[in-house]
Amino acid sequence: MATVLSPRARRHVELLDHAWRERRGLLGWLTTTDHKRIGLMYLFTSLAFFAAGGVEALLIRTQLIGPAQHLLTPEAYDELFTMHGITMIFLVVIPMTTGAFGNYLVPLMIGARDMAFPRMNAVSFWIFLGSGVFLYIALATGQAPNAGWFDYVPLASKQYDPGLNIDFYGYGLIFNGIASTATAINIIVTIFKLRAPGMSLNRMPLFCFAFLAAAFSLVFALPALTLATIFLELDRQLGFHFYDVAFGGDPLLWQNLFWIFGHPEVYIIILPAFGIATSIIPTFVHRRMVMFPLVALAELLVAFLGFGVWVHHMFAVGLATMVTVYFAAASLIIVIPSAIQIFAWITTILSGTPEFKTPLLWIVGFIVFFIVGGLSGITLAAIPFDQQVNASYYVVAHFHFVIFGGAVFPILGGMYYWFPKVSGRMYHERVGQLSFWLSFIGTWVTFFPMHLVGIDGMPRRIYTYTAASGWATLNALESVGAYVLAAGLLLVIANLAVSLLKGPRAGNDPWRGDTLEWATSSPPPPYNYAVVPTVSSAYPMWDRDDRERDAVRLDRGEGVLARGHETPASTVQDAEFDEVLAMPPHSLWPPLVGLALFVGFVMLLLAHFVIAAAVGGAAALLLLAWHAEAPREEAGAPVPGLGTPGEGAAT
Amino acid sequence: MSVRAPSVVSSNAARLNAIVWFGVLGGPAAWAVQFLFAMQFALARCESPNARFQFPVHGISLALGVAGVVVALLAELAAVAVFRATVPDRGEHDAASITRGRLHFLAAVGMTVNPLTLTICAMVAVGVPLLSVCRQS
Amino acid sequence: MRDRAAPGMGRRAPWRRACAIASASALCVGGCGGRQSIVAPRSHQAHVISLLWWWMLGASVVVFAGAVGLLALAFLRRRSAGLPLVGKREDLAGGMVIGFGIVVPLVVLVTLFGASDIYAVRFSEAPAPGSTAMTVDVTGHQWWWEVRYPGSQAVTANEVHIPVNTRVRVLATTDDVIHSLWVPRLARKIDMIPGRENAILLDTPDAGRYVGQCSEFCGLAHANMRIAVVAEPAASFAAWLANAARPAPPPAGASATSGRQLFTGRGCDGCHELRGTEAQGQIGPDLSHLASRATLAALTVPNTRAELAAWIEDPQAIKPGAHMPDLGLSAGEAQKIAAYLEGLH
Amino acid sequence: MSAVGPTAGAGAVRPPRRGPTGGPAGEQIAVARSAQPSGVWGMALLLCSETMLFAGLIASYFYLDFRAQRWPPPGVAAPQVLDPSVLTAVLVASSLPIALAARRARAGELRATIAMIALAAVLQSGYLAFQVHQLAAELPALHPRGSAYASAYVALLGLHHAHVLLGVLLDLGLLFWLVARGLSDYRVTGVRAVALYWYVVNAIAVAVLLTELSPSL
Repeated sequence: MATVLSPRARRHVELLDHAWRERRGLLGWLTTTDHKRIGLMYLFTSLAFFAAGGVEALLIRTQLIGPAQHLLTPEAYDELFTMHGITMIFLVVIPMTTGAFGNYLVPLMIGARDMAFPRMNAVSFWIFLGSGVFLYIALATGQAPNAGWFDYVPLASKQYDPGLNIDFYGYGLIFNGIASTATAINIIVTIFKLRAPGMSLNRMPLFCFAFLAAAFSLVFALPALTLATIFLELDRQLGFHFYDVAFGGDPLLWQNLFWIFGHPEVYIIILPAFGIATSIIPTFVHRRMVMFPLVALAELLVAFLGFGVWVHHMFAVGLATMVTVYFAAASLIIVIPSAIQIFAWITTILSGTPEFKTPLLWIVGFIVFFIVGGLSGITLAAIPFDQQVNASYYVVAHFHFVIFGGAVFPILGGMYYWFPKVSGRMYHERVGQLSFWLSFIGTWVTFFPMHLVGIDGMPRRIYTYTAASGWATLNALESVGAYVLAAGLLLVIANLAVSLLKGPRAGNDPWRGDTLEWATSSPPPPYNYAVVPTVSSAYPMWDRDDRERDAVRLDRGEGVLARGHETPASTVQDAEFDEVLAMPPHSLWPPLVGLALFVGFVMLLLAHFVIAAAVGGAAALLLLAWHAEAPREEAGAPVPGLGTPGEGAAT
Repeated sequence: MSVRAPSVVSSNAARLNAIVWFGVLGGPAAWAVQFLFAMQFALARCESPNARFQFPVHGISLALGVAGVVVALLAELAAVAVFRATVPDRGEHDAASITRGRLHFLAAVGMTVNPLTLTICAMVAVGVPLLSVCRQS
Repeated sequence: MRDRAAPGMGRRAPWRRACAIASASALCVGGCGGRQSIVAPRSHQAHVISLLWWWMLGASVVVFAGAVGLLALAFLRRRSAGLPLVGKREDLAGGMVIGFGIVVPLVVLVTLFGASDIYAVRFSEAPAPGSTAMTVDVTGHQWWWEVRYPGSQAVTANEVHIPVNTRVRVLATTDDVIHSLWVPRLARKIDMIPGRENAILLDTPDAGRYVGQCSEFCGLAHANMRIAVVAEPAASFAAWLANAARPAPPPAGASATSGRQLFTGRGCDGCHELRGTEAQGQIGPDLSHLASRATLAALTVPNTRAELAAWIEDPQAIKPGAHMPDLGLSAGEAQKIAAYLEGLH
Repeated sequence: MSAVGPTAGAGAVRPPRRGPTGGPAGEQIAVARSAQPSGVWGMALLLCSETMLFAGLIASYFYLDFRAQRWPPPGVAAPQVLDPSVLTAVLVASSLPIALAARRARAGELRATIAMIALAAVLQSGYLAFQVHQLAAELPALHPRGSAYASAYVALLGLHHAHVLLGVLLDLGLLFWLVARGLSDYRVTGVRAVALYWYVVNAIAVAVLLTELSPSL
C-alpha cells in the first residue's frame, strides 16, 4: 500500500508477506500458482502467437496485393490462412482474454487473493502452451492444417488430405480445449465463491459479468468441437464413417457440430471485450455506467442466444427454409443485447465528462468498428442476402470488424489501461495515441474494402485472382492497410516495452479507477489485498469511506487472514462471508501433467495408441500424487472483521 | 412492504428469490424449448428420406410458439412483481437491503429478457406457417 | 453488356434502374460493378436480393451516422456533464438506452425478418421439381464443372448454356468434396454437398455471358474453379444443344489426324471422353466439342491453340494443383493434339 | 440464502453444520459452510461440459439415424435388449452406496465411507468389465468400418465406457488417500464431488442405454 502504515498494520502486512512468499527464478515461474504470474505467462505466450498470426496475415495480404502473384504456392497459402485463423482464435484471443485478462484481473476485481483452483489454473496454462507448440510444430514441419479453420469434410478426410495436416488440427484443438475448459470452470467458480463479502451479484463489476458469460459459453460450447474432432480422428485414423456418405455418414454432421461450437465461439471472443470496455469507460468518463442491470443482462443474454444461431453459417447448404428461419430469427434478436450495450456505452460517454486518453480512444474505436461489424452481421441474418455473400470477402470483412475491431481493440486498450497496475509504471501517452490512430486507420483501410470486393463477387480463400475480375485496386488498398496496421501494433508493443523499463512510477490508482484492483499497490503483492476489502456498491473505489474503513481494519487486524495462504469465500448470490479457504501454494505437478499430456497427444497424432494410453496412465498417477499436498484445514472459528463462517444461511 | 424484521426477511426473501429466478429464466427457457423441439421436428420432417417423420410441422411450430409466448408473459409478470416489491432503500447496508438490492437487480434483468425471447417465439410461430413445407432455400 | 442498365422488364423496370444506377455509383471503387457483382443483377431473384441489400445498406448508414454523431457530440461537449439540452437526467439517459437499444431495433429487426426471411426468400428458393421448363445437372469436381442436359446426349464442362426467358432448374451435386455454385448476377449460391441434391433457379431475360466461381474452399485449385453461364436466344440455344449432343467430329487434316492418334497413344483417353470414339475416359471433362468452348481449365485461360498446347504440355504451370498429369509430351506432340482438339466444334 | 445459483443447480439449502470431530486423528472436519464447497461447484461445471459432450453424441446418433434409409443398415442385427439393460441397472444401483458414502463422509465416519466407495467401485468396475467384454464380442459382427451405424454405436458405447473408467479411477484415487490420510474437509469435498460425478454418469448411462437400444424398442 502506498499510504504510510502504522506499526501494527505493518506487522500484519509482514505476516502476509511471509505467508505468501513466492519462489524466485525460473523454478518460481515453473511452479507458481499465483493467478497474476500465470496471467502474465498467458499474456506473453499469446502475444508471441499474435506475432506469428500477424506475420501469416501479412504474407496472405502480400500474396493478394495484385492479380496473379507468385509469392506463395497454393499449398503454402492454404496452410497460412488456416493457421492464421486457428492461431488468432485458439492461441491468441481466448488465452489473451480468459487466460491473461481473466486470470490477472477477475480475482483483483472481486477482492480475492487467488483463483478458486490455483493449481488447475497453472495446469491449464501449461496445457495451452503445449497445444500451441503442438500446432506450430505442424507449421515448422510443413504439414500444417490446410482445410480452413472450420475444416469442412470431406476435404479434411483422409481421402482428400492424407498427410498429418488435419490430424494436427484435430488433436491440437482437443488438447487446446482442455485448457480453455479448465480456465472457464476456474473463472466461474472464482466469481461464484470468492467475491469479497458484500459484493452481491448486483454489485459485481460488469467486467466479471462479461467473463462469467464467456466462461459459461466455453463450458457449454467446446464439447461440440471436441466431439466433432473425435469423430474426425476416428474417421481418419480408424476408418469410421461419421462423415462418409458412401457408408451412411453425412458431411453436414461436421458442419452442425462445428458451428454449434463455432458461433458461441464468436461471442466467447467478443464478450471479454465488452467487459474491458465497460471497465474503461466509467473510469475515463467519470460516471457510472448508464443502465447497469441491462448491460449485465446483455452480456449474459448474448452468450445464451449465441447457442441458437449456428445454422446462419449454413444457409447455403440447401436446408429447408422452415428450418433455417428458426436460426434467422435468433440471429436477428441477438442483435439487441449488443445494441443495448452500444447505446449504454455511448450514452455514458455522452452524459459524462470523457477524457480521451489512449485507453478510451481504443474503446471508442472499438465501438465504431463493432457497430459496422454488427450491422453487416444483421445483413447476414437475411437468408437470401446471406446466400449471395456467404463465403465471400463480405463475410471476411464482417468477422474481421467484429473480431479485430471488436475484440482486439479493447484488448489493446485494456493493455494500456492496466499497464500501470501490472508494471507499476506509466506508458507514453503521445505515442499511445499515435499507435491508436495508426491501428484505427490501418483497420479501416484493410478491412472495409473487403465488403466491396465481396459484394463484387470475390470468394474467400482464393490464393489468386485475375486482372479481369476488377478486384485488383481494392485488394492493393487492403494490403497497404495491413502494413499500416502492423506498424500501429508494433508501436503499441514498443511503447509498452520501453515504458516497462523507463516509464515514470504510476502509483496505486493513476486513473481514479472505479474497481477494486486500483485499491492495491502496483504491481499488487502476491496476496493482492492486505485486508479483505469492504464492498457496498459496484464501484467500490468510488466509495471512499469504504477504503478508509479498510485502512482502519488493517490497523486493527480485522479481515486480514494473516495466519496462512488464505482467502475468504462467500455465498453465491448475496456474498455473505461463508468460509476461509486455505489456498495451495506453488506446486510442481501442473507443469508435469502438462508435459505428460503433450507427449500423450503427440503419440495419438502418430497413432501409437498403446504408448498414448501408457502416458495417460502416467498423467493419472501424477494427478494422484497432486493431492498429497492437501491444504491445511480450517476450524470454522469466527474471523475478526468478517464474522463466523456459515452464518450466511442464518440471515 | 416491511422486510425489516429478520424473520420476515428470510421467508419473504426466499419466496421472492424463487419468483425472481423464474422471472429471469422463464422466457429464455421457453424459447430454448420452442427452438429445440419445433426446429428438430422440422429438421426431421425435411431432412429424412424415410416416411416415419411426417409431422404436421406448421401446427407444431404454431403450438410451441404460442406456449413459449405464454410462459414468457408469465415470467415477465413475475419479474415486474418482484421489481415493484423490492424498491431499494438508500443508505442501509444490512443483509436485508443487500438481498433486496440483488432481487431488484435480477427483476430488472428479467423484465428486459422476457420480451426479447417472447419476440423470437412469436416471429417463428407466425413465420413458419407462411412457408411452403420443406422447400429448400 | 456489363454495366449497362438493360432495357426494362415490365413491372421490374424501376428496380433494374435503381440497381444499375446504384451499382454504378456505389461500386465503381470496386472496378465498376464487376463481372461477378451482386448489385448488377440480371435476373428477378438477383434483383430482389440486391434491392434487399440497398435497403439494408440505407438503414445501416442511418444507424452508423447516428451513433458516430452521438460520439462526436460527446467529444465536442466533453467538459460538460449530463446529456445535451436536458442535462443530468438519469431517467432520460436510461430511456435513450431502452429506446435506441431495444424498441427501435426490435421494430426494425422484426420487419427485416418478415421482409427477407419470410417474403423475399421465396424468390431464391429452389424451384419445385417439374415447375420449370428444363433441368440442367451441374456436378462439381476438383476443380471443374461437369454439365449435363437430361434427355439429351449433350455433355460439356465449365460453360452452362441456357435459353433466355426460361425457368431452368439447376441440379447441383458433387463428385468429390464440397463446392459451391455461385453466379452472382443470376442467382444466390448453392453448396454442392456429397449425398445431397440441391437446386437453384436460373431465369434471365438478358442474353449474355455471366461468370461465376466456386465459393466453398475445395482444395489447391479452388481459386481457379470458375464457371460461365451463357444465356442465349431460344433458337441459338437449340442449335448449340443439338451440336453438343452429336458425337465428336472426325479429325480434318494431317496434323489433326496424328493429334488424334497421339490423344489415344499417349493416354489422354484414360481420363477424357470423345463421344463416338474409343476414348471413353470418365475422369476429366468430356472433350467431344472442346473447340465450342471459350475457355480452358475452368476459365483459367482462353481457348486458343497456343494456350491449349501449353496446357497440354504442362498443366501445372497454368493451373497449379490440377489433377491433369504432365504426360511428358514434346512441344510438337502437344501442338498436334491441340490442332486436333481445336477442330472439335 | 444458499448456493442455489442460476446454473448447475448443485446446491440445496442446508443448515450450516459445525463438523463433528471424527476420522482417524480426531481432526476437525466438514468446515462450517452454508454454500456448496468450490470442489463441488467445479465438478458440477465439469459435468455440464461432459453432459454437453454426450448430448452431442446422442444427437449425432439420431441425426445419422434419420438421415438413413434403414437404421441399422441391412445385414446388421438390432442390438439385443436384456444384457445391457441388466448391466445398466447394476450401474445405476451403485448410486446408493455412493450416496451413503457421501453422507457417512460428512458425518466423519471413515470406515463406512471407505466401505461404501469400495462397494460402489466393485459394482462399477464389474459393469465396465462386462460391457467391454460384450462390445469386444460384438465388434467382429458390426465392424465400425462397416457403416455409419456401427461407427455411431461403437463411439457411443466407447465414450461412455471411457467415462465410467474415469469414474472408477476417481474412486480408486479417493480410496487411496482416504486409507492413507483419513478424512478431512478437503477429502469430504472430494467424496461429495465424486458422488456428484457418479449421479450424472449414471443418468447418462440410462440415456446411452435408451439410445443404444432405440432400434430394438
